[in-house]
Amino acid sequence: MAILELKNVHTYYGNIHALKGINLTVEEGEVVTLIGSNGAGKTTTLRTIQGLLKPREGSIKLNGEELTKLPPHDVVKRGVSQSPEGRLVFPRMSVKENLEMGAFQRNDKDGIAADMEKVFGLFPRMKERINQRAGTLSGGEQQMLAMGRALMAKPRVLLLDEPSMGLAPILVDLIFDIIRELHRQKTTILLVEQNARIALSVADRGYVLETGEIVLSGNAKDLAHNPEVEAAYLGGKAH
Amino acid sequence: MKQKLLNNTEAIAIGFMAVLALVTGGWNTIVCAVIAGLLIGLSANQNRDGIIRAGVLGAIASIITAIMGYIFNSWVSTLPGVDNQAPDHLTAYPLILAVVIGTITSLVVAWIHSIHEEARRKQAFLIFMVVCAVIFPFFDQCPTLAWNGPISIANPTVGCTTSKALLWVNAVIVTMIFALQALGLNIVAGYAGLLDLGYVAFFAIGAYTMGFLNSDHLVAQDTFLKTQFGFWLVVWGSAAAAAFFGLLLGAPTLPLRGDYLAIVTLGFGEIIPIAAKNLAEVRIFEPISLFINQLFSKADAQSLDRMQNAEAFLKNTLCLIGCDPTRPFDFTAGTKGISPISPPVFGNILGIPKIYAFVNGDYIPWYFLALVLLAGSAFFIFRLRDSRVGRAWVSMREDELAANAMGIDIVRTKLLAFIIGAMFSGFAGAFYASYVSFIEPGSFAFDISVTVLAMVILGGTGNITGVILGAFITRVVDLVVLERLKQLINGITEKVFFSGIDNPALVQFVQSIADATAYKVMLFGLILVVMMKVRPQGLIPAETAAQKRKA
Amino acid sequence: MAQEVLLEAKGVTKRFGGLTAVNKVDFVIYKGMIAGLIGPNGAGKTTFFNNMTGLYTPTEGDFIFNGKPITGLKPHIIQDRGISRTFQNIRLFGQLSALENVLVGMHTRLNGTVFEAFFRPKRVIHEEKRAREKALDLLDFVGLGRDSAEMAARNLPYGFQRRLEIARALASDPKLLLLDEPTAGMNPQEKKELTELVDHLRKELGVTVLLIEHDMKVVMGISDRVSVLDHGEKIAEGLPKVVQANPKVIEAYLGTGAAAEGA
Amino acid sequence: MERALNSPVPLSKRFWPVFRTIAIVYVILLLGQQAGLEPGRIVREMIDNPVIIVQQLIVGLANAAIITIVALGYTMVYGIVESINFAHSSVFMLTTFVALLTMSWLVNAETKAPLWVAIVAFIPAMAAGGLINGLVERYAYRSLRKNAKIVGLIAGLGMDFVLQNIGLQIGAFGKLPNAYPNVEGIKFLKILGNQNASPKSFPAVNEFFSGPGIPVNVLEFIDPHATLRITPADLLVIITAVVLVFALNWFVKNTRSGKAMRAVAQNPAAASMMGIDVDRIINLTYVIGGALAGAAAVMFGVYNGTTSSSIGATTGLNSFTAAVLGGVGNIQGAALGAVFIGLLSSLSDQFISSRWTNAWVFMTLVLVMLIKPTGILGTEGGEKA
Repeated sequence: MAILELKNVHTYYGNIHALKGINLTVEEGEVVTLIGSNGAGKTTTLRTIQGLLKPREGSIKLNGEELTKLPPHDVVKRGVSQSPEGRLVFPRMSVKENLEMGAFQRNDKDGIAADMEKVFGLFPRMKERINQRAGTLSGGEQQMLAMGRALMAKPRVLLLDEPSMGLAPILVDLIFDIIRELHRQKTTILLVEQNARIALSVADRGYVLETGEIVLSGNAKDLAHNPEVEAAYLGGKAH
Repeated sequence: MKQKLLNNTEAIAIGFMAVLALVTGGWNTIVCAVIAGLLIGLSANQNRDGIIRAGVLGAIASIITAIMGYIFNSWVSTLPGVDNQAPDHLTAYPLILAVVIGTITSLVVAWIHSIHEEARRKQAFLIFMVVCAVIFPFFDQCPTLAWNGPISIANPTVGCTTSKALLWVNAVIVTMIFALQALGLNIVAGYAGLLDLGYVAFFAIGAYTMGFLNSDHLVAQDTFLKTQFGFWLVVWGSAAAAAFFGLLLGAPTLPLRGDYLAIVTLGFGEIIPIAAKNLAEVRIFEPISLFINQLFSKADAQSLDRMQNAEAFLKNTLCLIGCDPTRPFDFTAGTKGISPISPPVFGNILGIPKIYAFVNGDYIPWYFLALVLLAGSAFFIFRLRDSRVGRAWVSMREDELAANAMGIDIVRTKLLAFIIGAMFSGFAGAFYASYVSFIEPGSFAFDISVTVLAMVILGGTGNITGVILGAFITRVVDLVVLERLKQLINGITEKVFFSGIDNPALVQFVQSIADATAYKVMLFGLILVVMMKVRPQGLIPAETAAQKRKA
Repeated sequence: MAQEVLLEAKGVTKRFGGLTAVNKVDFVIYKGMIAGLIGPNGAGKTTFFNNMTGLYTPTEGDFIFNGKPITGLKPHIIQDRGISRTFQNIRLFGQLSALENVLVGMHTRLNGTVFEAFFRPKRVIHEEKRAREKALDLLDFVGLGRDSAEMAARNLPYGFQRRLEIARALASDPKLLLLDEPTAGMNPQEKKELTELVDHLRKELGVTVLLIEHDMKVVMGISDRVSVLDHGEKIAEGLPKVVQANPKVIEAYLGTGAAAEGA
Repeated sequence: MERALNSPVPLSKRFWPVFRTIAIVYVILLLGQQAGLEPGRIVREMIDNPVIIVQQLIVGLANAAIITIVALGYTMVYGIVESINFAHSSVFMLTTFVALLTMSWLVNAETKAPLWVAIVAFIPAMAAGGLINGLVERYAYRSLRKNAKIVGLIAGLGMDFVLQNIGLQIGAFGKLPNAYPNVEGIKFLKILGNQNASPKSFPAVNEFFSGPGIPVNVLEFIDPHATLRITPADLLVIITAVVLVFALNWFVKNTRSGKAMRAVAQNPAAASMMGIDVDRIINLTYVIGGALAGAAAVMFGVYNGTTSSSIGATTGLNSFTAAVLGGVGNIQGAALGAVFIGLLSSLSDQFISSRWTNAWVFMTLVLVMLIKPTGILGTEGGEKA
């Protein structure tokens, strides 16, 4: 059974129909990517899963449990956490405090400490800057912090929103190496990216989103060679 | 389609007006019936059946109102402490008239409402309103006070100058003054979206300008201006003074964020009464020479009273105001206030003989003057809203950044709104000062700012009709309903519950807890909160007005 | 196409704290062209726009419009000089009618003062009348139709709101029209229609257009020249076809990881 | 800088700001005389009475202590929702009545009270403040947070008036004991007095634990002929303020809820993604702000001896000015601003003109907003990174 399942999800911003019936599934231990150009509805999908936006129709299930009606903090408690678009770290809190905030819904002190060590293992640079204010970190470091912070919730599904945005290529490679490492550790990830090639290179499966609808889906390797994906981005041929 | 027995507006109209008739009674029953008829007419369907139905409903509402009026006459007015307004409290005239006039009103309004062509409908409605406004004071006042027999009109002016606490005309005049202020605040808060919490300051400035220049206060001062300037001249001066202070306060603070502006204006509103209190003894010297003088030449004379040294000061410093050491200049007369302030006079200037002078207490001329002022202002503001300037204001409220990008100079446009808003408040203040003939710092407390804000918000921010309606509702509740409720509750408790109890302290306690007028501030506060939660756009929102207006 | 320069950006740089959002961008727009500015999310396109229209002041560099520097001027003055814009996330005046929105756009081209608003002299009546007619024409032009003129802007459908924003920006007869992602959130059919509208603008009104777009399909069809921003820097410029084939551009859009695991 | 060379600023433009500043200062001096701003006299009086300056500094610090605690309520709420809680000053006013009732109930003598009574009074006053502010947030503000800011401001203003009216009517309960001789036992009802709006007296705190009272002037322990006066009330107020500022600072820095508050203040969306219940944290902030107002109410009562339904406005304006002066959202800033305002008020009362003190505070507010709207310790755009 899929750990995360979206069925016919419709979300609106005011009168704008942003998601027009999204269906997708994420299996345990899988990395699934959601790609598409700007404004296609990728971030909206993640915000809807997290409970920040309420879908008007459809259902979102985590391990069979309905998430649709839950407020965001309960969704986090059930095991969905995210590294948001634009990082959104707490600029005037230290790295350590940021990580602690990620574990806000947990009460197991030992578990938290162990997980923090684990995060430091993944991002040694975070350990070096443990007492530095997050606002003074570089873009790449903030991205690492945002991911580490999301991992601190010990999520059953990790949502990553545009981890490559605004980063130099070398940092993008670094971040995606870490995603591969997480994949090896059997972390379930739903990855939203506009950088399609690199996203498909780490993912097991992928969905292509266009104006609020899923237009293509399938094995990541197949999608990577699908000319339609390229067309969706570069306008090679008219739709 | 099944029609509901009553729609919401109708139910509210009948219910509210019935209660109002019950607590005010007498000739007020007619006013209640007319308002009920008006609302019923407005909510009727726009066809023949609608008119008939409105007529029937109007008749029913009027009869209910009349019954309530009868209950008032026969029972409420006999309660101890209730203001027995009508000497003829048991006569049937007002009640019969209420039924007839209320029914006619609902029929006429429903008919006007059913006119299809919009321009003509508006015209007809305007005419109807003008007729009502013109008839109203005669109807309300003379019969109420001079009812000495079946034909009171035969002697119409007798008793018209009698002052009674609950006169509708007085209430309506005060309402119009507040409506004028509310219209001004509507420009600032409704159009331009600037939350001004010290709006009373400009009202006070206008009033004090009038008090200063149009009373014996100035004559008594040590200046060469030994004259009263007259209402018609000073009213412009008041507006100009208020506008000037608007500029003075607005220029530095308008670039601030909205909530900071709210605090600054709030502070300004608090300062003005303090200034009014303390500007009774003004003495100003040129500061730099004064400083040098004080610091060096008087070091030895520190034990001496400053007054004794005044002459010495004058030798070395340049005196600007209040030079006579025994008579400092008096701007505001401090806490004792300025009185009497002269009413408007026609003629008596430039050799023209005095044609007519207003008399305080003779309400009808004041009523029409206020009506003209209010109507003129509403007309002016309506045109303003519909112009380039008005559009700039509203666009700024809707999206400041986009408005800026569309070529609107934000600071200038805000300042303009602030100044014009202040100007209207100044006008209102000038009229108020002349009308009540007495001003003191206590009349310009913070709660006036909030009352006016409540009017704007209740009626509908950004909508002229709505704002005037809001002003009427809040003031009628304040001046008529609460006052009546207090009397009523006291009367009932005294008659029904306390008649056998000999415990004056308990009666006093219950009376001060149940004193409806003491909850005025809470009522306005609740209006603000509830409106924000339930209907932030007000009773008549601006949008429907924008949609109704045709190019 | 070698004609008069309308706008020139010289080494424009904008830094926010440590972050360089726009880095030494040089840019030229000639009269009468449709210039496209593209780039992935967060590349600094909108920041560049905001610098040009006075919402931000560039940290370094200058904008020269019509031969005069406009760097650091207030937005309303820049609009008055002839640069008008739309916004990425529609910023209409929701409570005003569509017609009034366009009239606000005309603000700098009208002269009515407070006193004239009251007394309404003939001149102002004429001015208003002409302005209203022109506004209605503009609404027609962008395809809104006269029926929607009296509707409150926020009650218009999404596509109409986009069009209304363009009409509002056109109201001041700008020499240069900046469109910030005019097709965002539209379906392919709507996108196609809007693209046609932009083409019309140039042909019928002779406006120079600078178009920010994310969607390459839209830009490629109508632009005379396309510039590509990535990480705040201009990485490519030229004819659409050429730019489209530029490996740097493909990399910016599709990503770098392609080589690593693609095979 | 290059631009300055390219297009030289005309000479008149360069001198305009200087000229404007001189003109403003001159006008302030000119008009300020009427409000007591006579530099020569002030300097002379200060030179003549150095002891009074020190005495006024002590008074100023005690005032600053009260202002600080009220200002904290403004500044914390502002920090988290970026909106002024207009009802705060009225919450403070209402809690002064709670403090008054508690203290009067605990002591038999209506005129004097030992110190522990004042300390005990903190508990109900703070609880009441927290409760009222929490309820106001929950039922008046919460659903409006998504609307335009002005909507929340107006609702706050409305709540302020509702609470003020309640404060005004509280006085009426003083009439109840007269009505029923058998409620005579409930002494504190009498304390409320007979007239709704008149000031109500607090018992004077002048002894420790009902034992032998310490002298009204603490300094007399050291020097029996001391000319300066420091009263136990001064000490209590200042010490309480210092303790509360440090306690709050610790709370915000180190506790789970405190950190959540900071997180919400810095980025509510991200905080919500971290599993923080943003609504609950905002409510908590209001509750703490209200509790602080309650603490300030006890301090105010002990220090000033009376309260009435009208004290909210002045204290509110002073405190808000202090919060803005220090930089809204900043705990230390609020304290710093309060010290400035407190000293300004007490020195103005003594040397400028007590009738115009409020006007001078207001002038300060306007000047601060003109010169540095972000306040002394505030940072530009620091709220959202």
